[in-house]
Amino acid sequence: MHNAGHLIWIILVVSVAFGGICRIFRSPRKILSFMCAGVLVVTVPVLTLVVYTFYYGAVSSAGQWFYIDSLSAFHLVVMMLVFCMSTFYGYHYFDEKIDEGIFTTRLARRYGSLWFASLTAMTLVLVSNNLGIMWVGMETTTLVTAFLINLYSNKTAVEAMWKYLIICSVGIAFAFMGTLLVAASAYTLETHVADVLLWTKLVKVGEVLNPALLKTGFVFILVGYGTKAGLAPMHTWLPDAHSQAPAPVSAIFSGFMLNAALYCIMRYISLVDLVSETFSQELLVLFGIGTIIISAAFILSQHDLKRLLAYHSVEHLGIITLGLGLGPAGIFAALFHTLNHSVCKSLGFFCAGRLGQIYGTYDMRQISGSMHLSFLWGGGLMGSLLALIGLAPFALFMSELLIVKAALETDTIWAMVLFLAGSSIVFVGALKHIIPIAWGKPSTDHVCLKSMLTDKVLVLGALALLLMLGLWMPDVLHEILYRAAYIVGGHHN
Amino acid sequence: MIVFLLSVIIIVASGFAALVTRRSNSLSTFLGVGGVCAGSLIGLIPTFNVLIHGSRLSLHLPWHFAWGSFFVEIDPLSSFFLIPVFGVSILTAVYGAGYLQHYRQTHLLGVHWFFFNLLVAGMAMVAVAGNGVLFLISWEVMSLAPFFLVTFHSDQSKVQHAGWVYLVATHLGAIFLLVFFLLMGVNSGSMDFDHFNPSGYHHLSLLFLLAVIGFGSKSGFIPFHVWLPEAHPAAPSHVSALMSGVMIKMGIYGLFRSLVLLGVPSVGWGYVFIGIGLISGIAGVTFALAQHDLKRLLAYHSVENIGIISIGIGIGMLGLSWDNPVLVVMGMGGALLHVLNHSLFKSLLFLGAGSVQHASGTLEIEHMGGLLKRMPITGMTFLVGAAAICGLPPLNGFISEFLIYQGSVYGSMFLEGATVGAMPAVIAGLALIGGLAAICFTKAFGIVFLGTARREKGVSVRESRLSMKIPMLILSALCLLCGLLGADILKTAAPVLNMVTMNRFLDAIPLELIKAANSLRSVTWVFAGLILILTGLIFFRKWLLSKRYVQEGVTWDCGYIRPTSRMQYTASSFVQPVTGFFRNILQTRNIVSPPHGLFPTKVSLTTKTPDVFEKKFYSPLFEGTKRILFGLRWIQQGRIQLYIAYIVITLIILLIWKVR
Amino acid sequence: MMTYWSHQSISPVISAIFLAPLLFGVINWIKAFLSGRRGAPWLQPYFDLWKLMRKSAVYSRTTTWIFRAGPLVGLGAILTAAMIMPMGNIPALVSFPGDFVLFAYLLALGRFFTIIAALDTGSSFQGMGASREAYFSALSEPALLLALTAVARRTGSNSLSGMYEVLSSGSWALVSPAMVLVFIAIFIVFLTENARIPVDDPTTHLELTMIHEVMVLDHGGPDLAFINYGAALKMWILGQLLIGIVNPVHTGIMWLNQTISIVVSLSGPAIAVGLIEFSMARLRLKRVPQLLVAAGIFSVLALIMELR
Amino acid sequence: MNNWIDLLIILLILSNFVMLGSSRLAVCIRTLAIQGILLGILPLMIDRQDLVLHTTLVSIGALIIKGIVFPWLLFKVLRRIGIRREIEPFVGYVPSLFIGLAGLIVSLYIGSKLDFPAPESVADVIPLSLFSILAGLFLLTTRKKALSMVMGYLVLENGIYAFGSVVLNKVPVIVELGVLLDALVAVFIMGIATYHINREFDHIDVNRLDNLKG
Repeated sequence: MHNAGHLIWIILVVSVAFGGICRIFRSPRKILSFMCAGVLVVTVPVLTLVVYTFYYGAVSSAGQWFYIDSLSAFHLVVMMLVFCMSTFYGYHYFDEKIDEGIFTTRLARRYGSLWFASLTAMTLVLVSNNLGIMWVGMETTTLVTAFLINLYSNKTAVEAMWKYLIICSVGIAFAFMGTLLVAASAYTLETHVADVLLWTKLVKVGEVLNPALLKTGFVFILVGYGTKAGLAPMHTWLPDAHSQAPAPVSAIFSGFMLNAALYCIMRYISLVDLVSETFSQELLVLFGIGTIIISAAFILSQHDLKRLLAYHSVEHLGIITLGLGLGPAGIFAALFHTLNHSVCKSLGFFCAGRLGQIYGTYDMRQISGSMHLSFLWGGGLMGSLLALIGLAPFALFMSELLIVKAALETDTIWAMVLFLAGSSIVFVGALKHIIPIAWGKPSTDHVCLKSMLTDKVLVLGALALLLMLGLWMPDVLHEILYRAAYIVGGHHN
Repeated sequence: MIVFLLSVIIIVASGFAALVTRRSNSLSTFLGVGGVCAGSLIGLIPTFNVLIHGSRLSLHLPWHFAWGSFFVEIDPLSSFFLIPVFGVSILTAVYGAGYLQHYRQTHLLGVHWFFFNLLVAGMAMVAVAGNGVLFLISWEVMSLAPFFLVTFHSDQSKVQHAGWVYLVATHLGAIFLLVFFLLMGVNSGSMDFDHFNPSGYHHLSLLFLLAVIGFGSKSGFIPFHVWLPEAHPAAPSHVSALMSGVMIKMGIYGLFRSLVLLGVPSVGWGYVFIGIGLISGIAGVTFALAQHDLKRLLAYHSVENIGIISIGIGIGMLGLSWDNPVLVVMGMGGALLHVLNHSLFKSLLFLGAGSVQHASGTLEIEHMGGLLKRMPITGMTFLVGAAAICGLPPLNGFISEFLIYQGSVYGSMFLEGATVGAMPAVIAGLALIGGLAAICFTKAFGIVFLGTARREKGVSVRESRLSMKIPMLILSALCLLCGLLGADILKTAAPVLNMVTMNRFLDAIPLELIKAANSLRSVTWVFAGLILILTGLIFFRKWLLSKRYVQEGVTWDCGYIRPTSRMQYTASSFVQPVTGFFRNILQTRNIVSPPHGLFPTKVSLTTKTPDVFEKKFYSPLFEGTKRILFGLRWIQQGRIQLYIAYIVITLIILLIWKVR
Repeated sequence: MMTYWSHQSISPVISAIFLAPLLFGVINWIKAFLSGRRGAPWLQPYFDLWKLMRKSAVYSRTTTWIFRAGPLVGLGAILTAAMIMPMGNIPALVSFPGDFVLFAYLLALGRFFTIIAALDTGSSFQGMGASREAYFSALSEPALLLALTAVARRTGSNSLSGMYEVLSSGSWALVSPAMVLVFIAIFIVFLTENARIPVDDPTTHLELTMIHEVMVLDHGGPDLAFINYGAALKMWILGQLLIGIVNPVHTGIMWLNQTISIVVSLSGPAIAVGLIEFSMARLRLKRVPQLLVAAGIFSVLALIMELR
Repeated sequence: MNNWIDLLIILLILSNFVMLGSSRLAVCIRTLAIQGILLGILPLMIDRQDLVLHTTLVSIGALIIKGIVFPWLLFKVLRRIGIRREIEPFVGYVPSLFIGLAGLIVSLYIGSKLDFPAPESVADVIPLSLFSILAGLFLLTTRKKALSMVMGYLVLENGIYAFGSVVLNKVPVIVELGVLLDALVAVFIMGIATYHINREFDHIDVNRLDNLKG
């Protein structure tokens, strides 16, 4: 167990180091290749850890400051999946920009180091047992990724970056306030100062925590991390940032960074549930529903493809949040949905990114006939969007079904009705957008690049994964989700 | 059961094979169609096995998602619906192979066949799914696949719109089903149908309502029918045939299934069905009358026929709740037979429409005319379909309507109390529907196939190829056959009826079935007499004319000197008296450019009859929602200060509300 | 409730087949008599049919086999319908529960083919007639079926033979306001289906105002004979529907029953039609639907009274 | 000692008022510097028996970062951009002061209501921190210049820091330092972002950054 804990250090150090190594290469192509290799290398210890956790239980290290249980292991898997996909996607994504000389070595270096830095930061969030360090990791992701948005400095990108930076910083500041309040709630606890913010400690002594302070803290946490997770009405930065960032970056934003923020909230859910059974549920359901409805409104009226996808992220984060508020079954569903959404949304951004390059715009009114132009990317976008709006047999349908079921089981009928109404509106709206994008006469004479093998593998693989998860859940996944859900909401039982 | 699953696997696998080989259209077509045919033929084996022996085949496999198992079961009810699924699929696939020849230069047919096979497999799985989750997934596959089939001509914005309407309607319907199954599953602790226990449900009527809306939107109950008139004209004809002939019946299957799952219905439910049925039937046929797009017309007729089926179910349900096996046999039996019959003649009609469209390049009835001379087979089979759908003897349409009539006549005769009023209403409704349908199909057949071509294009029309003719011929033969064998077919429905009545009339149902079958047998005798008489008359006239000189001339023109083909009666004018009668419902818009001056050169009249429900209900609803939601857009103006204010306000509200 | 066959059941069919044209002759004779003329001989329709049968045929080039099939199916359907139509208390050749539905649909079959045969000519006049015919019959069908349902309720039998058996054996005891309404409704249907005044005028010469006649303008020779014979037959069997309600004859002696029935079948409709055609003019086309809806309302009223 | 704490608190409150009422960016930055130094001292003043090393470390870190590095960074940005004043905020300076006053009263009220597990001596820090948070948020929502927003953020951060100092003994030093470091990086990046805005738009009026909406 002790040895396994070292792996955490290895992951963190290696990915930081890779970020540094990116700076020594002399051509963008090399850097991109290195990134692919690097991410794969990082995957090895991560997966080892996850497997270890699965078979031998939670792993901790550094005096319990690092800790990996099923919940974090699950998120680590999702994270690595999204990162691997995005990195490999990035390998060809920049082809055109490299040829045009826009994606220079300097930019590539910056891109590479920030990429690994954000990987590190997110890993830090997931592996820390100390709620303070978790916060530090979360804030770091904000800061690191800010420059990824603004990779090619231009007006809108700067604007997006600024909004992202300020809004998320404010949110994260609240989250810190919340962290402090939670720490304060443990004032009766006679522990060593180093242990006071340890989640494992707090979870064990739930009864002695001061309820009022803990609840106040949770509200701060929810609003704070919720800002980062894109819950309405704190989601305002999200469409801007997603639409301006390069596609691989949007993919990790949507595919994982939002989930990381929610992961933080999950940790606090298990704390606050110790003092009040329903306190978190009510708030989460409320936020979930609100988020779904508001995002639905924007999806309906959206004209920008990437913003559309961004609002879909908002919606799905809302769905996950809703699930988190619906008891153990809901949490299970929410976690499952996390995985599905991450894969699906990354795929969506991949395809949108390439289509954007092909058409030279993200304005959906000017994109049509993408299926004719590129069966891979057009079809991939269609597939991912159809999956996103919840069509069976894709996995997102299954997880949404689980959420509805959870709502029925907990008798949260009003939430279920609103959820279904909201998702129907999203369905109607999004479908209206998808159809003309996919079909019709191509609106550009841009010659489509030949799709590379990695691209094909990515798109088809992601779709196949979504399809598989929609029809069959491997026992391993079921077990891991179950355990993770138990960690978040097991106290209800 | 394994055989059945094998057939589904064959169908799906051949679909994938078609997708993979999409670069070669002939190969992928061969694989796709071959797979459907082979798979369906194999699938028919267990189907008939179950239906004949009244047994059940089932299979449980462990499955995580299902809160239960991967549970598939062919019981009599499923097998009854599987027959059209497989049977019509084979015919439409063969037809499709010929139909799509035309597009092999421009389209990737492999993709089409992939989704076609998926649709067939999806329908088969829906019919056997014994688990709520499996049912929902199959249902969604079955609903999603046609979306890609409907949008075969995806470059046309009209088709895109049709695809959108279709998918939205079907998905919104599916949401109700989702809640329906989950609610039952949550109440009974398992999603397997055999664990469902109606006595434990709290909201039976709510469940019933969910089922009606969910399945009704697939079947095309008014007012959930709006997708039908959009999707069918857009789709290739074999797809319309399969959708209209079989897929919408899966909604009916679902209704039957939910009856089984929900237990003994309350009286009100029966009335709901009868009410919906009457409205759908009458409004459906009325709207059909006003259409002059051939397939749109047929689509509305699907609505009408679904209405008839629903009336039958309603009568049966009343019988169930009143413990009256006669009504059950007549109503449910009639409904079941009509399912089968409608799947035959409606696919036949759609295939015919497809041939017509193929040949003349249009679906606009007003532009056609005289096609019978150029397309004798298509014309004849279409006539058979038209007569069958009007319920004319000696074809199958009459048999099922006859049973439903009988049920309602029985009800009107022997039942007491104020509630009986529904029965005469059914009789009147059915009679009216029959009369209007006759108008509609004399119009459709008469204007399209008879007279002379109204446009020059009509002159060059050619009969369609063999692979298209054969399915139509088979279907029309089946229409006649089912008309003559009504009694026997009804008898095979005995296990199905026992199932939907939850075995409550185990003794009475066979008895009543025999009675009903006997009167059907008498009908058959009359049919035989009719056929005999007709044959006799044919020979009689032949004999009369054999010694005479038979001349050909022009049509008597009532003294007018230069009649042209443009002067023929048009479809719109043919139905004008009736559409005038129903003008308040139809709200037909006339676009007239009246004659001017002494020698008017150009005069025109165009009529448009959009769907009232769409125009008056759905569009305003969607627009209203959109407007309200667009109102929310102001929250995102781009002002970062405002954004921060949102965060702060949220926080403060939460603190005040939650913490204080 | 089995189908039953009996030797005496032949008589309604036989009499229908042979006597139907006579009905036309009687009507024409009565009309002429009422207007103070001397009518054609009663057997004139038979002479006409004979003449037509021996003629050769002229077919329009526009037409197809549908045009030729029209008269055949029209006649065939009505001949078949005659098989299930009883004559008073003499049951029909075939009878079974719900046979009146089949009866109505057999009429519809004949009409369907007549209409498409008319459309086959491509003539706008025939199209117009077809349109009207289709429209009016769609409205008359509910009235007919509802009226018969009321009778079924009244008599407790749901086959035509059964109904009329009860009606005639129950004599006038069963006559009630409801039955009067039924009678009126069926009478209107009778007039409509047979294209008589006030719905249609069989003797008009203006194509624009015709309904039934204009549809068969292009038929000649044996085809026209079939049509005319079919029309006569139709009038006969629809007449039976009416007669059955008001004919209470139940002597118990079979040949007497038959004779009286035949006499009444011939004279009843003929007198009624003759009187109406003598005293009324054709309704304006726009009024016809109102008449038919009124028939429907009568049936509904009858049913309501029966269901009470 | 209590008097010292009270003095600090009063000074800090006053500094917030200066932030609210001043239009000159340079003045604001200087005030921030002073605020940072005061906050750096604050933990030391709080009477604690243990953890001297811990407290000292954090105090020194805060002092350096908040009192010296931040102002230096901000001045650097200010010089690069070459503007001096915040022009016409959404809420004028005098009303800002009144609102600040109202905020102060609210903070005091909430602070008195809060049942907070802190020593009597530092109870007043909580209203102060709340007031700082409110002031920071007020600045963030009403000021138009990017730099002013950064400063608003810093005031907010300071407020939270002040709050943290009360529960400081509960938070491990590495966390505290990590937090400080993050704040540092945040300001650094915000500074760069401000610079980018200036370069792309030729101004730093963030209220004119509204291309992305809907």
